[in-house]
Amino acid sequence: MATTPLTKSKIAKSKLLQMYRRMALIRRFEEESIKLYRLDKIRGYFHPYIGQEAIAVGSCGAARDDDYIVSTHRGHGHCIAKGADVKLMLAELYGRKTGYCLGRGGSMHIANVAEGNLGANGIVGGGMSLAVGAALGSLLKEDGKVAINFISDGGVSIGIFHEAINLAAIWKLPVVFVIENNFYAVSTPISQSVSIETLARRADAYNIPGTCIDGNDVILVHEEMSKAIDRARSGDGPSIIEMQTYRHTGHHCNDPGKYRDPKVVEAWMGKDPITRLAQHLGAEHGVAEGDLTAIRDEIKQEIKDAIQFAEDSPSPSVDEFLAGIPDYSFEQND
Amino acid sequence: MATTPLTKSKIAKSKLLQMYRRMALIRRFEEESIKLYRLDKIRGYFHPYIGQEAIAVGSCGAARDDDYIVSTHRGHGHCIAKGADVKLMLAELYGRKTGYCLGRGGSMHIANVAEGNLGANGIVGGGMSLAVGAALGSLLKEDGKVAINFISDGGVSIGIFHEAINLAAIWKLPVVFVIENNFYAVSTPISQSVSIETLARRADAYNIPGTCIDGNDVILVHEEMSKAIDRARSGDGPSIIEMQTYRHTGHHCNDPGKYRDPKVVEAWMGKDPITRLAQHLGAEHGVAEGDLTAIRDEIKQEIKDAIQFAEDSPSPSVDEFLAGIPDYSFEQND
Amino acid sequence: MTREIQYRQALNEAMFEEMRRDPLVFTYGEGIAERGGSFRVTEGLLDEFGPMRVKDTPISESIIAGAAVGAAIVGTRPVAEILFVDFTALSMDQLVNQAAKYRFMVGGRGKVPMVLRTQGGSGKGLAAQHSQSLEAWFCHTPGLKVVMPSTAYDAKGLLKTAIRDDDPVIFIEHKLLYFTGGEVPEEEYTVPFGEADVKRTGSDVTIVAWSLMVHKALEAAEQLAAEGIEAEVVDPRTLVPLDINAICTSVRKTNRLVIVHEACKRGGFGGDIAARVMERAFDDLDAPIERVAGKNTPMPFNTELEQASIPQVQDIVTTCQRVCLGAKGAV
Amino acid sequence: MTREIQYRQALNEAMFEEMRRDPLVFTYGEGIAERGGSFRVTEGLLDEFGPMRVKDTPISESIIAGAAVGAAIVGTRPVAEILFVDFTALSMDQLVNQAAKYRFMVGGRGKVPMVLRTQGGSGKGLAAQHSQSLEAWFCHTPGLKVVMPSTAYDAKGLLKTAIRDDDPVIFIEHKLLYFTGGEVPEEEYTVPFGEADVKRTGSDVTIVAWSLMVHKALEAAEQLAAEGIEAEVVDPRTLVPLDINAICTSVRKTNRLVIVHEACKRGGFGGDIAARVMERAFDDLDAPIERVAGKNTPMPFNTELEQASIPQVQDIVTTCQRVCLGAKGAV
Ligand SMILES: Cc1ncc(C[n+]2csc(CCOP(=O)(O)OP(=O)(O)O)c2C)c(N)n1
Ligand SMILES: Cc1ncc(C[n+]2csc(CCOP(=O)(O)OP(=O)(O)O)c2C)c(N)n1
Ligand SMILES: [Mg+2]
Ligand SMILES: [Mg+2]
Repeated sequence: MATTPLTKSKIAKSKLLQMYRRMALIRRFEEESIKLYRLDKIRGYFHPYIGQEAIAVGSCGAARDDDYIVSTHRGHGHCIAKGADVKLMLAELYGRKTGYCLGRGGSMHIANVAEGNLGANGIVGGGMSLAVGAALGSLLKEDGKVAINFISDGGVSIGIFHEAINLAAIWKLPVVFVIENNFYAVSTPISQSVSIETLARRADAYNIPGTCIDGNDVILVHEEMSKAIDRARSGDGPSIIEMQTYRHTGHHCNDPGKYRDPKVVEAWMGKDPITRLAQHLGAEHGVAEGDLTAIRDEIKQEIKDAIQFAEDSPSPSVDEFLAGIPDYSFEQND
Repeated sequence: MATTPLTKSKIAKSKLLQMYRRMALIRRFEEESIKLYRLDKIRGYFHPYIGQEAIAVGSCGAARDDDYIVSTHRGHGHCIAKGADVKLMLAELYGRKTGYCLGRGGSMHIANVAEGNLGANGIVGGGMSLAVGAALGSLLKEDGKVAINFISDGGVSIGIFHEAINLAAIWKLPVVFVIENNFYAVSTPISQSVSIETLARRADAYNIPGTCIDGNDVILVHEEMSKAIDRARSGDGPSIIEMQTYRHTGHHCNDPGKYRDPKVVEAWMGKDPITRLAQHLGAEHGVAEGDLTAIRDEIKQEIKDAIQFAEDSPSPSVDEFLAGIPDYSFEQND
Repeated sequence: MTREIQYRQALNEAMFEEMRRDPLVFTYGEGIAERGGSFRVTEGLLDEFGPMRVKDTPISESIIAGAAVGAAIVGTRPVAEILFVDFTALSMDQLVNQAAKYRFMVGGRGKVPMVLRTQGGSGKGLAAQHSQSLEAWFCHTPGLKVVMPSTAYDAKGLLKTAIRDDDPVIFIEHKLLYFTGGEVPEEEYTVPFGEADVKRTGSDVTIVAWSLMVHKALEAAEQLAAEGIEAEVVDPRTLVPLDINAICTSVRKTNRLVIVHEACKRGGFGGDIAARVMERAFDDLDAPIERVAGKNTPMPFNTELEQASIPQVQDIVTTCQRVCLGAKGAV
Repeated sequence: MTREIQYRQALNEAMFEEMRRDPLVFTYGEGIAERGGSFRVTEGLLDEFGPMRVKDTPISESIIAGAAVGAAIVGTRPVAEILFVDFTALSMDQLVNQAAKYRFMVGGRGKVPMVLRTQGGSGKGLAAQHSQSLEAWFCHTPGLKVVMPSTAYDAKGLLKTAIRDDDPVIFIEHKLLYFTGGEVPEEEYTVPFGEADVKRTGSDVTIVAWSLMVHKALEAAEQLAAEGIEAEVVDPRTLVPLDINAICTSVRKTNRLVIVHEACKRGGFGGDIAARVMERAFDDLDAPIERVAGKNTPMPFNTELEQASIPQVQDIVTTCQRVCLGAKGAV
């Protein structure tokens, strides 16, 4: 089936291939992890990123490696896009000691602080302060870093959205707000939660740029983000970019997502961001299907290794945890 | 000194005179109460409404008597405009048992629930939920009431502003948001707190009407409010009306307000809403200065009586208060 | 006539009955209408009562709590839902500075008959931001009533009472209880506030526990009984108002008290109960009151760590043994 | 060398010294820059450190607290101000779900060296929304440290420690203390967390009190001394971490404990301290531990009612008398 072609661009083929790799890695990671969830290897809430890969990858691809990102409850994609090691991610989802958060965070708190992913967040909108604060810190340190703040469409109605963007706007903080509009907050369509046509219009209230783009076009995402990141870095303040997309799955692993019209779901499946990039690579850069298959095979192995790593990893020690509580509560536990 | 004339309108002379009376009553109430504050008869925070009278009076004048209003920390004006008895108000400011809140609320919580003033609020923006909730309740009860929500310019940056207006917009609640823009939040100019030219632009984020008007023109206030209230009552949802004004005093009785440019203050004094209405009544309706003096004399007496009432009123009984605590804490106080 | 239904069904019945009884009762929250709620408590309400009385909201926890205050003041009876008690952190101004204080601040001339339904507790691997037990915040806020039912029977009867109450009620369910069953009468009934329920009688030690912990306490009591220690399990059901008399009556009989709560120990409501009992029944105590409570840590994701963070049956057993031994035996 | 300065000046000195010492320390809040803060704690900072490090904010209590979390994670040391502790109700999600849990949730791989300065307490006729004492909420939140200085000396030394600490610190000043004087060294010093200060020694009863209540306890102690009761006044200074050992040491000497706090009694932190002391020193107690605390009511506006709502010197005196009598005398 032919899909809408991607934006033409000057992005180098090697970069596109790298982005393809990351997107495919996310996809595979999620698909395999969902299987593991069904096998009870992974527990808790698990919100798959399948279908939204272009946003994380296009955005992180446009940023510097030392820029910050702040993620949402649907955070695996952002984590991988920012360069995380899937081994340490999967170990975290397993709750193992070797995971990014020592098994204490799990899916909803997956983070890779050392490499600039300040973390997922279980509170919708809760991470906006982290992004705005990180941008403020960068301004003070004059280290030229930008913070990319991934927000979900459900997040545009929460109070901190307003306070965070207003502060970023008046202080011209180096932050870019990416609204991933997948049209649903669990079962509630976004049209029931806002009275505007595009979420980007929220930007008008702060007199900052607000654009709405096809979030399944990784090249367009990359280009728009490059502009917004440049703008932020050069001191002109924040922007909002709404990126329209769709989740292929239910809200989380236990949600069949029946509230969505199957026809609409199908139509969006036809706009799959990975398929579109693959077609673009073929059509515009002469990449052979075999090359992509090779990449995907590599990825398969990578995920396989990651599963093995998670399986082989030890659980955190309960005794060590209990002994360590004073580190967090600052006194004997009584 | 000639001031900007008021909007011409078909509002009856009797109505205008009634509004004049209410505005002058607020003015006198505040002036005399400030003196009492200086004499330590009144304590706590006291935020005078002097200079902003047209907003409260024009707005309440456009509403039905059984509509609701929700006020701010600067709430005396709204309370009087909504028809409160200044005796019971002053008794409250004195902390007396006869006050509107039995001496428990004071200036920051002055309310007249029975007549539709759901109360002042010590939390900036804190009352927005009350207004939105009251409007929701009215819709459910189908009683046709509208809620007028007075908000201060400092309040436009707080999270609940966003959540409250968004909810009102999507549910088309019968509420009108009146932003009294007096350009300062204590010493902080509004230009440092927002990145937009007029606060009414916040309305764009919710796709509701947002207008910015001269808040010292009581006729204009009345007319714009009439339209917005009609709209709300007929089921078309909320509006935002920014009304620009100025406080003649400091932020509260202990604030000299030195942070404002004396020239600007003086210019605003020249736009005093009461003087302008007086001139309008003379020029357009042939009201003699003597008639207005007679009104003001009446008011003087009314306030004098109110002071006497407050002075003569008993303090609440400590024993009764303590005995009553179970009413609020639902069990013995231990 | 009783039959066994689930806790979530009991709550659902309470909603149906109260909404039928009083047209001013209405409900809203995230995903409660179309979807019937994350734990299926509001299932079917939209169909019967329609979209004016059963509403889905945006993700806006401040106005969800706050709009209930306004709607209550003007005479309706909102039942607002906050998905996780953890998210009430976003509603605190509205609950504490508005709802709890309104009636007082206006001199009693306005009342706030609202219910905030929410759920708390750990046990599903939901980690630090979805596993808290925060009742102590609300108990420390004069003007709020705090309800934490442990059984289907209590859940139904207390929710009905909450809806009819003229003050704001924080109604905290437990995520692990929704699908547990219990005997519930066919006939209409309510459970009054401030009346503890002795879930098990015993003579050797009093265990005060609420919400999920009641069940752990009962399990512990069975184990203790096997070794000759008879524990009395008192479930206060409402923490505000608290039936301190019932607790003291039990303590005067057993002379020993163990308080069990899932919330972290430091600053938990157990300290308040312990202090109150001491003030009233110091001379009746044969051993120090002990608290078995959550550890002072954010909740970890890993299952074993999660288990280690909250009271387990064995912890209750051991503590009761120690308390009884200390009194009967040495030193 | 010491000299007498005001509590607010002591805090101001701490800010100057720490901002000079470390260029990554910065501060912001409502009206703190141009105006120097409602209680003049931040006066002069803008002039010396400029608008990048001393900033006025809009009225946005969530992001005021929350931006500090982000800025702290990336290595700066924000000191954010919330004007009244009552308004932290608007910041709770950021303080509890983000600041307190961050280091834990990311497995220790990110730290949050932020300070939230705020002030609480009653006594100025500011009524229900501007007079609360809410430390119990924060004490019940693992991951936060809670500091409540009672003197200029402690205020300065503790604020410096707070700024250097790598975890989030809730620093609660008292609105009636700002203009009280106290001896403060000219030389640099810090006051460690978790170390109580015995503000008065005595042998008959221990009074644990913090913030403004320390001064009321000291006054009560003078009155009690006149009738032969020597009270020891222990000021924990930091509630988390709490120097429970110092408290127990004192109780082992006096065998009686009275806890005084301004926060309302129900669910106040006094209950927790009482329970902990009982767990550790039950056999040392000659009388039940008593709590003298705020009434379980929103704060009224009227002066006499306001006074009646919080502990007064006479209440402390009477309670200490009763506690001492109970032990020495009858029953
Ligand atoms: C403040 C808050 N409210 C509610 C929730 C529960 N919740 C988790 S995800 C979700 C829906 C989110 O939808 P959206 O923001 O559009 O993100 P998406 O899941 O579509 O990525 C909700 C309501 C939460 N985590 N945080
Ligand atoms: C949530 C909250 N933050 C801070 C304050 C302290 N405060 C009281 S009035 C005020 C300034 C308000 O300015 P504005 O909103 O413009 O109202 P105005 O005083 O000009 O009427 C502030 C910061 C408060 N009462 N509530
Ligand atoms: Mg969504
Ligand atoms: Mg203003």
